[in-house]
Amino acid sequence: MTDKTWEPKIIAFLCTWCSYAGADLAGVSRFQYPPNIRIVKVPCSGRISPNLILNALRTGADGVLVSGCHPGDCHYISGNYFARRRFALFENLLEFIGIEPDRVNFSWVSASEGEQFAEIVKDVTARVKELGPATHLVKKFNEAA
Amino acid sequence: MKVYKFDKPGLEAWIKKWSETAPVFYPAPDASENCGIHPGWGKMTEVVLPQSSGPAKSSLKTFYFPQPEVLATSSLKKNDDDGLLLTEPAPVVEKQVVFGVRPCDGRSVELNNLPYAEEKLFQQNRERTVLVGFSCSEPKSTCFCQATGGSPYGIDGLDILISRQDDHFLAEIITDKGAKLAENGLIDAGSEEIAILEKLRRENAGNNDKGEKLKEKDLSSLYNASFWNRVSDSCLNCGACTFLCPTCYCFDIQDEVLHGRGQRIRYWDSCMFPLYTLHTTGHNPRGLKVQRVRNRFMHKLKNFPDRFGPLSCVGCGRCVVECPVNIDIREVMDDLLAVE
Amino acid sequence: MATINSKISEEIRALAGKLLEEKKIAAFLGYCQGSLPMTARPFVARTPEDTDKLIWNSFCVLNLANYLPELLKSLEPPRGPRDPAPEGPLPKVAILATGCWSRNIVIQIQENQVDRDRVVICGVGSRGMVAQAKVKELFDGREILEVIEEDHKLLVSGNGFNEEINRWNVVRDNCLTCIHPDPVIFDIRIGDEAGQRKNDNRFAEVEKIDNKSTAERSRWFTDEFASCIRCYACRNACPLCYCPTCFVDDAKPQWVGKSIDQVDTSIFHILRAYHCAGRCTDCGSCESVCPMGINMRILTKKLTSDVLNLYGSEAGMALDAPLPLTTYRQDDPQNFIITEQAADKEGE
Amino acid sequence: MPKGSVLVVGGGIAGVQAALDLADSGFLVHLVEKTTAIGGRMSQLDKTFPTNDCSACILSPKLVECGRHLNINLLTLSDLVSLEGEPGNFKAVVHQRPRYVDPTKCIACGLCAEKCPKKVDNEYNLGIGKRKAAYLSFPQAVPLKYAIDPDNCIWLKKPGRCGACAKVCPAGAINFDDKAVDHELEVGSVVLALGFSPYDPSELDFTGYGRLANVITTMEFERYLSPSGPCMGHMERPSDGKEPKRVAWLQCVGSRDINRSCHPYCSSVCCMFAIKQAVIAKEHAHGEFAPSIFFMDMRTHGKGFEEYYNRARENGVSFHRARVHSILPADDEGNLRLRYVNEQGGIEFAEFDMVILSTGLEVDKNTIKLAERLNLELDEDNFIKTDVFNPVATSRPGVFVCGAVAEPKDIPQSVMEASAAALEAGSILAPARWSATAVKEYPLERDIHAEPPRIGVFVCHCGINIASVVDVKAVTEYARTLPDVVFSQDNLFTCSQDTIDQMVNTIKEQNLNRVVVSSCSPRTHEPLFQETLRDAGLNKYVFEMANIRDQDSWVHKNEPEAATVKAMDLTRMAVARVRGEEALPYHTVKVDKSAVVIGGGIGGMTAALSLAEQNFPVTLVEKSAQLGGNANNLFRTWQDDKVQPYLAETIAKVNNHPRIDVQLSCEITEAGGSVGKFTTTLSNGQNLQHGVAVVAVGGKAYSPEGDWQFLYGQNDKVHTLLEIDRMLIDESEDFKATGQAVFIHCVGSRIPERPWCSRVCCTHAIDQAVKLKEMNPDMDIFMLYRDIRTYGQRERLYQKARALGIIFVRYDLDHIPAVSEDSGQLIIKTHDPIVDAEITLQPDLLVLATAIEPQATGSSVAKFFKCAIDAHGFLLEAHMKLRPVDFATDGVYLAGLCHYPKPLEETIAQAKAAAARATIVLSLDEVPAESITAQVDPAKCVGCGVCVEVCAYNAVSMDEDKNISLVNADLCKGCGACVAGCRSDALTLQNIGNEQIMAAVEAAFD
Repeated sequence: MTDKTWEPKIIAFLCTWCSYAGADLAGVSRFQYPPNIRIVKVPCSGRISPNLILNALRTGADGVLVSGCHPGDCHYISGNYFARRRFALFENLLEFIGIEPDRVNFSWVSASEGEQFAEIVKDVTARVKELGPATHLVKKFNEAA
Repeated sequence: MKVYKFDKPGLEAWIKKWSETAPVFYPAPDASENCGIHPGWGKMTEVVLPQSSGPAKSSLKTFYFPQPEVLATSSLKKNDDDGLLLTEPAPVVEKQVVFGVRPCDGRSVELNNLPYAEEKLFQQNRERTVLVGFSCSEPKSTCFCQATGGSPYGIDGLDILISRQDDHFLAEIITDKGAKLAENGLIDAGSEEIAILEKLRRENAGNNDKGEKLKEKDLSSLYNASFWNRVSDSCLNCGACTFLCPTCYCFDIQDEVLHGRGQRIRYWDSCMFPLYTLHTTGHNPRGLKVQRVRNRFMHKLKNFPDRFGPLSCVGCGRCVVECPVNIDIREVMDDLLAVE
Repeated sequence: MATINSKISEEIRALAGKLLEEKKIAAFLGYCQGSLPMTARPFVARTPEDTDKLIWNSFCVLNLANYLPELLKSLEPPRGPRDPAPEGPLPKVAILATGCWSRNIVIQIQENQVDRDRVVICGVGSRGMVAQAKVKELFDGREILEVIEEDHKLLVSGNGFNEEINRWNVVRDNCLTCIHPDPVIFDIRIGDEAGQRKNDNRFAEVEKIDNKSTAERSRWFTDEFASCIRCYACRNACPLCYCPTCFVDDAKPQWVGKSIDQVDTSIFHILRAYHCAGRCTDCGSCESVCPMGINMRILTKKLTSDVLNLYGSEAGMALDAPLPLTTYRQDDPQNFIITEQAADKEGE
Repeated sequence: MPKGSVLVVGGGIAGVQAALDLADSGFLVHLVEKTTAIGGRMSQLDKTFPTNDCSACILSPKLVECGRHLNINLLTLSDLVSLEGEPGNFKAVVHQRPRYVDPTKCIACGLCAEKCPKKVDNEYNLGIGKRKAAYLSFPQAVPLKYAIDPDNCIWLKKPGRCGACAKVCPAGAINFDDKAVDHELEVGSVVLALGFSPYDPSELDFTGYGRLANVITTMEFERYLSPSGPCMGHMERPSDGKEPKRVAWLQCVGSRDINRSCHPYCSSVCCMFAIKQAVIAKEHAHGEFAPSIFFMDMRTHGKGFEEYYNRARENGVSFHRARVHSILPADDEGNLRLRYVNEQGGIEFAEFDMVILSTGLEVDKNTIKLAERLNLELDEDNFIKTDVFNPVATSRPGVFVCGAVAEPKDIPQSVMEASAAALEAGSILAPARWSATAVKEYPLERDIHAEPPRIGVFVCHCGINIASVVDVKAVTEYARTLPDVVFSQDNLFTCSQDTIDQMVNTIKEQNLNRVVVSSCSPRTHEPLFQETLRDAGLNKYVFEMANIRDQDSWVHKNEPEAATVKAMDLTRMAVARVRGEEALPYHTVKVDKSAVVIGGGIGGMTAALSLAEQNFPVTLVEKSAQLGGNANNLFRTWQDDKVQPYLAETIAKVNNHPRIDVQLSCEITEAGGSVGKFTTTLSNGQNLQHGVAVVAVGGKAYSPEGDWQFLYGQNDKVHTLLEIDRMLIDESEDFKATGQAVFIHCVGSRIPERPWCSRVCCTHAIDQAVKLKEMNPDMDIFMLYRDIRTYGQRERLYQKARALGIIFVRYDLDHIPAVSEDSGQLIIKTHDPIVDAEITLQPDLLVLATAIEPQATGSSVAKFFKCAIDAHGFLLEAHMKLRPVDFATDGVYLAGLCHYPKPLEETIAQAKAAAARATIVLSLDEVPAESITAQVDPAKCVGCGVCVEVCAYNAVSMDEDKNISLVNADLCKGCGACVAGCRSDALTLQNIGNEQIMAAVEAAFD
């Protein structure tokens, strides 16, 4: 559907304590995954608001991944529980207005799940590639103006 | 002034031809026709003649102050040619035609021209836009153009005015810009027809009584009138009135940055918004709703006329109809006149 | 002939007059007659004399709770940032409240915008408010000059026409699907209870969109919101929007551009709706006030449906019920989490 | 003066905890670990019960902290050889074996292991799978340094033969000439945290272990489950790698067994261990999975355990009360056939794909040798012998013990004891606090507030780890073109000492005021570089890392161009992020060096004394008019130690201690503040300023009612355990005439209203029965029980009771004993499952082992200190596993029955642990607080209170007067939940604000 040279860019917000550590473990274990993600380290998945996800899309992300600790493992006790509610509603809303469900993804990855992290990145990258470049909610300057 | 006569198919054929040389905009009957850049207006593919009365949903000002309007661009990259420099965009000269404009809206361009006589972008847009008006044979109950000095047959600001007669249409060519849309082979109207038109214009001439009376009033008594509280009590502080108003012309400027490039853009602002007058110190001289509501009306009905002459209102009635809480400028005018 | 609404209007006038006369309240927040057909204007009666103007009819579409926080604040003595809190009880406000309005007042109380002790909630059962737009549509451009309301019909007249229409046929969509027409909290009751309104599918309008394909939804969304002029009437008419600075007005950080750029406008509407998640009572004010006729209410309705389905909660039903985004359960649904989807699949 | 240093032996979780507590409270710690890395048994676990926490996730931060601690001298590959001297002044000799890898040079790139040709069994994975002779025991190992195993290294066996590792090591870290060293250490006290060994079931031939491939142990299965284990977390059975569907766990293998293994004790943890594995395995399984657990008594006696057990049953784990006779091959495909006897004595068979042996815990044979060398007494089970009333004291003064080496126990109990041991070890050295420790000094910090950003970028080759994939030079060149970047440089190893020194100079010379390092992970290296910034006079928070190794070169080995582009992107994102960062204050709070202890029972008094003996003033607040709490009604411990003399002695010590102010008939009416600075108001009007608080408000006996009343309060022959104890204390003669006594267990426990096991009652009841039998050998005694839970060495008491002829009859919730009376004669009818018939008893005495409930005051005290309580009203610790005496609120600690039912010795240990944790705060002049905290913009805040609700630390509150929220920076942990929750964007997280995150995202797109 798109030319072969197109590669999506995916913004991944990872919590420091579990998912970022899981991404590190994927590295330590040399699990290979596609080079399309750009990781932004945040303290907790509970730090990520829908605003930031929309901002990533607006800025041009073809895909977004938000990943935190598994329920019960949150370093900050309950951050991921609040996040889970925010994301559940937000994801549905995005779908409702016609954003493809695979554009914005949420996962739980623990510090020991290096392989799982690599698998998720492979999976998300493949899904976003399938969708093609993001077109909705992507801000563009009107160059003619 | 040239006046041409058309039957309906003739008129439609004439209008259709315009779109061969320039985009022709017209009041979109519903959102699906929306052209996107100018909400409420569609880009004409098929000719749709306006109904007999009432202004378009959106006002004309989007063609003079489009939002966004780029004032300057720059690059944030050190090594780019325009790195860290502000560059003005090339002037936009492409012609456009707006069709189906009511005389009240046409007049709003003239009123806006008073404060913006030297505003480059406004003038640039004015230069490139041809306004084709459509007179109002049956004004709506919420129309009050005459009370503000306008007329349903007024030609102020328009380049062409089309009037519907029983079974034909008359097109008055008002300006040179308008004349450029005229072409060979059009049929001149007869003097009898022109006489009817002039009679209608005479009989429906506007006055500015209320405006003149208000000009004579003492500002401080108006300022402290007690009814302001009542009016503002129901106000929501939304900008519907100002954004629909053809004569409101306030704007704000913001820098937007994307991928290392910056744009300085101009977009509509509203004196109804608390942020409108918020100072960087945190002080807000119009921090209260009543102050903002009062300002809006005082500006339109008193301060603007004091400075430029006419009221800053063309009586289109959009704010009356669309105000979510039915604040009615006609009542406010009466309230002001009643102040002792 | 006295209609239901005229009786309620009478009752309102009598009550407001009494409360003001006895100085139990400083202001009564209600409605007065508007200047156009099918309009009622929010109105603050501050003296017993003002109360003559109070009315109640099917055109009271704007949620009065919207005014409550600011009105209460305006009645407090002026106070500088370093001044001590005023002593003694502060002036009270009485407010009319239907089902959804009362639920918004509950949220305002929960979110510290309204002091329960300072409001006298006058509950009115809602019979459903009329959508002006629906009536106008029936007359297809002919200008309506007068509308007289009877209990079950509207008598609509204009130049050369005089027609009778069934009131229920032009009631707003949100009211048609409302199951809580009676106030959930009130101090004084006005008129009769509206009673339980049955509705087989409250979320049919949401499902209609849900059932579209992704591409169709995207197209629908773009079209629906294309004519937005960013006047923010929807936001300002909302009793839940009380941030001192809305994110759209923020310059630091700049979440969105301020003009009518389609992306920025979309983000405004998405976030406006999201901010109402778990708080919106589907009062319909946003939709009713939009000068461009945009149905942004469908977005909050979608969230309302999700909050109910996922967390079993409805906004503002009780003062002690936590707002859904300020609480959680350990076993909240999480099938949208891709790692859980994988686990689910493996489990199958 | 005593020595200000302590020797901790054993680098498992207990040793690590003890070391951290001691080092944090002002002592130099020598931590001796026999393997290459600390972490111990816990690091081998996949998940931990009852929370199913990932073991590595929760353990790893502690290990890193331990490894980086300025005052912990980590000695790996080391053993304690000898210990001479006396408390306060020991001389220890520690023998350290060579690592053959220079830890100061090793960058943990793993090339040595990759190239090493020698494969050996991986003992970390319990022999499942292989590792190399050059190896790292596990990915999160601390120190993160490779080692060479001399028993298997080809070069070390025959120098000159291989040396592949030395050839590939980019850092030149391989040192085949490394030699063993003997360290002579002067220490003031010693903590032994020697851990346990899993019982080796090879000698139990009926299990088939070692012969049948699909019979494995629980520890082995744990490695199969672990994502970092040999199967990457995919459940496989050893014989054919197939996923097992029918799995059986056999309990008590090598425990509660006097016939075969000679381990009469209960290993305490295996029941929960097995249930957890069954639950987790079910989650791992694809499709149908049938776990079965074969057990004698189900011992789920800890906090949250019983509910876990109930959930497991509901979720399809089946439980069989049966001892398995033998495991035989069922076919040629590796399936297994179990032969077992059901409760009624019938023989049954069942087939399984795999059988897991719940092997018990035993003392390592090296521990026994060490105990001999150190002259420590062992008990009859070879555990290190301790004092009942000081459960961490050994027979040798100055030498303390913690963890499973003193008795089988779970992780939280070990952690509690570790802290308690740290307290004891530190307490005798209190005068020498801070005498042996090092303090770091920094130059004066430059004020960069008004300066435009001058960013320096350091890009690391990491030997060839990054440079072999990413074009580091190109990234460095590129970085120079970025806005505000005034300097960029590439380094072979940015973390090497010489580069660090050079970076300090560069920062000064180039006048940098923001720094980016593009290298490895901030999780391991950010502290090091932040330290470098401080050494160069910069604030440590104007720093960012771009992770171009772990998250780039290592994961995109085959795409060098894309990896280079990504490295540029990541660097640009870090530059964008650092540009908006500002210097943050290093928040501290000055400590009020005194404590408030709430509750005057044994827990509260122990905590108070522990603190007062270190010279910290304590106010002890007791609600009632006397000290002692529940201990006032306890007769003896299960080890036959009388409680009353000990209690009297403790009360006297408390009353006479000059630093303890006892407030009786007094309660707390208000409390505020945070760690280091609390203000508490007492009901007598007194206002206290204190740095820490210990909550030990106790529990109370459930008063029987409803189905569980059993005529209590109606028939004077019915008593509770505590009432009998009272009579025993009063030396009542009543029991001489008692012909028959019946005990009913679990009265009010383990039922839906009170789903917890009250932990102490089985032991207490059996001990009481034994005492009655001793007083009156003719008495017939029946114990009506559900599961006997005499965990650990209490099992010996159960054996003794049976030997004395006490009869045990099981009941279940479908057959609750029925108690009635006829003319004052008690009649008890109960169902005996062995004969499957109803039996009738007519006792002279009925004793009810009633549940233990939390005190209602617990929740109000918790509220004052903003601490959490659980669903049942017990106080909720910060973390079930690793922070068992802390609250999520710093500076407040808990001990005793308010936490969960527990026996006296455990309360004492927990109280000492609480005191140890409190000592860390009190020994400091000021405590650090989080620097990255949330801030409120009052102009944007509308006061809706969402932030207050979502803050897990009660750090956000409402200023009710102004109706805006306030963040207490001392309590804030910087998670940002409030920031994301705020609709008005009124809250921001400093340096991780929306603007910085948005800048980073924007920068990802050039």
